Amino acid sequence: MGNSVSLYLLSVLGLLFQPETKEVGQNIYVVLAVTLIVWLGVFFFLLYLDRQLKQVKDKIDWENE
Amino acid sequence: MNPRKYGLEESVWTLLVKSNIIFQKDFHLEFRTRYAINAIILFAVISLTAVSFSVGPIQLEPPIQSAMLWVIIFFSAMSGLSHIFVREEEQQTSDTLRLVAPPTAIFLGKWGFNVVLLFSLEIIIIPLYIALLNVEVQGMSAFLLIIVLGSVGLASIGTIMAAIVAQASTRGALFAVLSFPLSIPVLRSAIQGTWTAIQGGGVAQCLADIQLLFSFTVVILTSSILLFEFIWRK
Amino acid sequence: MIRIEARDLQKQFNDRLIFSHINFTLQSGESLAITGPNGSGKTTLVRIVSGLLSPSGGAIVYHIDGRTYRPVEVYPLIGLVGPYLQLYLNLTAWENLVFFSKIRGLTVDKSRLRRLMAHFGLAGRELDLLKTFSSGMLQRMKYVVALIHQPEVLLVDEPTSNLDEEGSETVYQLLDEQQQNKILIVATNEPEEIRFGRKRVDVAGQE
Amino acid sequence: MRRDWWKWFLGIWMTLMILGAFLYTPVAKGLGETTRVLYFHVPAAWVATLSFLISAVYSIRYLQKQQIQYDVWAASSAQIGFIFTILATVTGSIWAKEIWHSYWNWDPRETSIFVLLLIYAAYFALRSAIEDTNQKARLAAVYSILAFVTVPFLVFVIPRIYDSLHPDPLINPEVKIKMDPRMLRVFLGSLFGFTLLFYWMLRIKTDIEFLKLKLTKRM
Repeated sequence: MGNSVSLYLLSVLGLLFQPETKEVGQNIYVVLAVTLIVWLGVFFFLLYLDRQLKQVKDKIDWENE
Repeated sequence: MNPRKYGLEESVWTLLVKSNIIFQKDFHLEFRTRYAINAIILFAVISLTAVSFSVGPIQLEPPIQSAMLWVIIFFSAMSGLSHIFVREEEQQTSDTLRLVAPPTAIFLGKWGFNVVLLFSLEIIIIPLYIALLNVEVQGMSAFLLIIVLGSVGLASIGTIMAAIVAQASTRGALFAVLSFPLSIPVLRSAIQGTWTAIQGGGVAQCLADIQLLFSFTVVILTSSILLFEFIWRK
Repeated sequence: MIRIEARDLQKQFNDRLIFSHINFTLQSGESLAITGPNGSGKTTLVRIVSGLLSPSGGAIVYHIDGRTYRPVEVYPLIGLVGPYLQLYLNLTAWENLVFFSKIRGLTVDKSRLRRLMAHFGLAGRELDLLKTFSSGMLQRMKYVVALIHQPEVLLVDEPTSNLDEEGSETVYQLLDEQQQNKILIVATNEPEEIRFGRKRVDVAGQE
Repeated sequence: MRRDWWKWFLGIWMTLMILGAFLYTPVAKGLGETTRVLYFHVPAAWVATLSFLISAVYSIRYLQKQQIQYDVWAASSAQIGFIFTILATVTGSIWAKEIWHSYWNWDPRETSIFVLLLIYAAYFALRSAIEDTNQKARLAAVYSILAFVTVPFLVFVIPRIYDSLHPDPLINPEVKIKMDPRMLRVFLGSLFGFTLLFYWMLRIKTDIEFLKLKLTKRM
């Protein structure tokens, strides 16, 4: 489920990211794109950690019973 | 068998008396071994000569002179202030002490020792500093007041950090690493105050720094007294 | 009347369980022998009872005239002799005794201190630095220091370590006196010392 | 999926904040495009201070109750706080390069965040110097509280005495925010997002630590 959402978001970004005319305006989108990528990277990494943690937690609880 | 007979109730007065006894014991021990006093004074003299040697004939500006003085005092303190607690742990006398005296008395006694240690350092190093770096102190009264307040502040932080470091296994530079961040407010105000005092500022001009130094020391001392028991009791 | 009560004492260092489920009660006039092989936690238990170390689980409580205290609150009642307790080697014997008397809030009773030192065969060595003492003499000195304030509770970890025949004799006599109307706790493996404990606690067997 | 709704909400929320920061908000006078750093640098510094406060609070609770889980919370909060302190310091110095053309000139606000960095470094140096977990927890707790007691002297007192280069047109000393409403909306949103992110990272860290404790059955 998570992966499809991120794909969708990235594609929207792609549309947005048309070659701009003005030199200066274009820079801000670069920064925006970088920031978004960093954020999405962090976000999905945390989700990945969260899921792994859940598996380990269930495994331990299962073993401790 | 009422508890009072056993001295179970500690009044503030008995605490002060006991901290004085501990202070005398440590002073006596130090007088015999002179380990801490040697470390601290030698370090100060070495760093001062290194500074004046490298500066050579150039006349330093007051802000640099002031910063130089406090750098020397701080790092000399770091070489000697931890000894008071580390020695007790290394010679296994700390448990004996735990059994005979209440923590607050121990902290106050050791704090007193460190304050006197720093003062004895300054008595030697400040005249040398004024001579070697050819410092003309116009506002002498403010200068001395700030030296005293700054030293008491450093001694307070140094004592509580020494108690922590004594419990850690790997000591080495840990004492300076722990003490430096907490000493920054003291160092910053002391340097600023000393600088104004050197340029002729009276107590009024350095009031902001004096107030900060004083209130910082009071805050650190009270929290140290409250927290020391948690460090001292295993 | 003093009563020491250990309730389900447990001690653990990081993941190593030293001992658990230790229970005993001791009243004035009773004595306890703590036995167990080397490194089984005898010393740890002694340190917990004396308040030098806090237990990981359970509690150690002192009942005095109906009121309860933690060990750290009753340190003036406790005397401890142990290999891990050193005296101030750079001070003379007398300076040590003066310090320990004063810090305990006692007046420096010269004659009594001198008698105590003589009793433990240290007569005439009052003004010598402790670092010049042999290990046997240091052990005797520890007894002198532990007895300055006539402790209600005397804990001894390996009573006769480093002591010669004559020294051990003095110590056994002291242990006898202590258990008449006060509390004595001895941690040892020596068979003839275990007899000093009417009650027994074996630290190893507490799994 | 039900339990984790707030995580997905955070994901979308922060994405909106980032978009808002770059597309929606105007620029402050004199700072030009660099104002946009505000929405990330200040929340990072806020989280750094917040985590320090949480660490100190749990340290106090550990000293009172002597239960290991409080130490776990204190240490984990400090660890996450350390990351954000580094972030705040770096973003701050990049911003300083842009505006005052120097990465570091010991402006009082820079000094304060840097001291926080030193305190965290000392805190972890202390923790690694002690083996016994109880002793480590106890001494680390004491240091964290003492450090916390000195923070007011660092953060509030020192910047006030000396003139500060820090751009105060947005947040002046009385912390009255004179910002354009749109900027304010995105700033507060980002602040909330960062705090939620901090909480999430903290939860993951503490869950891991508690599992480790459970493995060694010391809980």
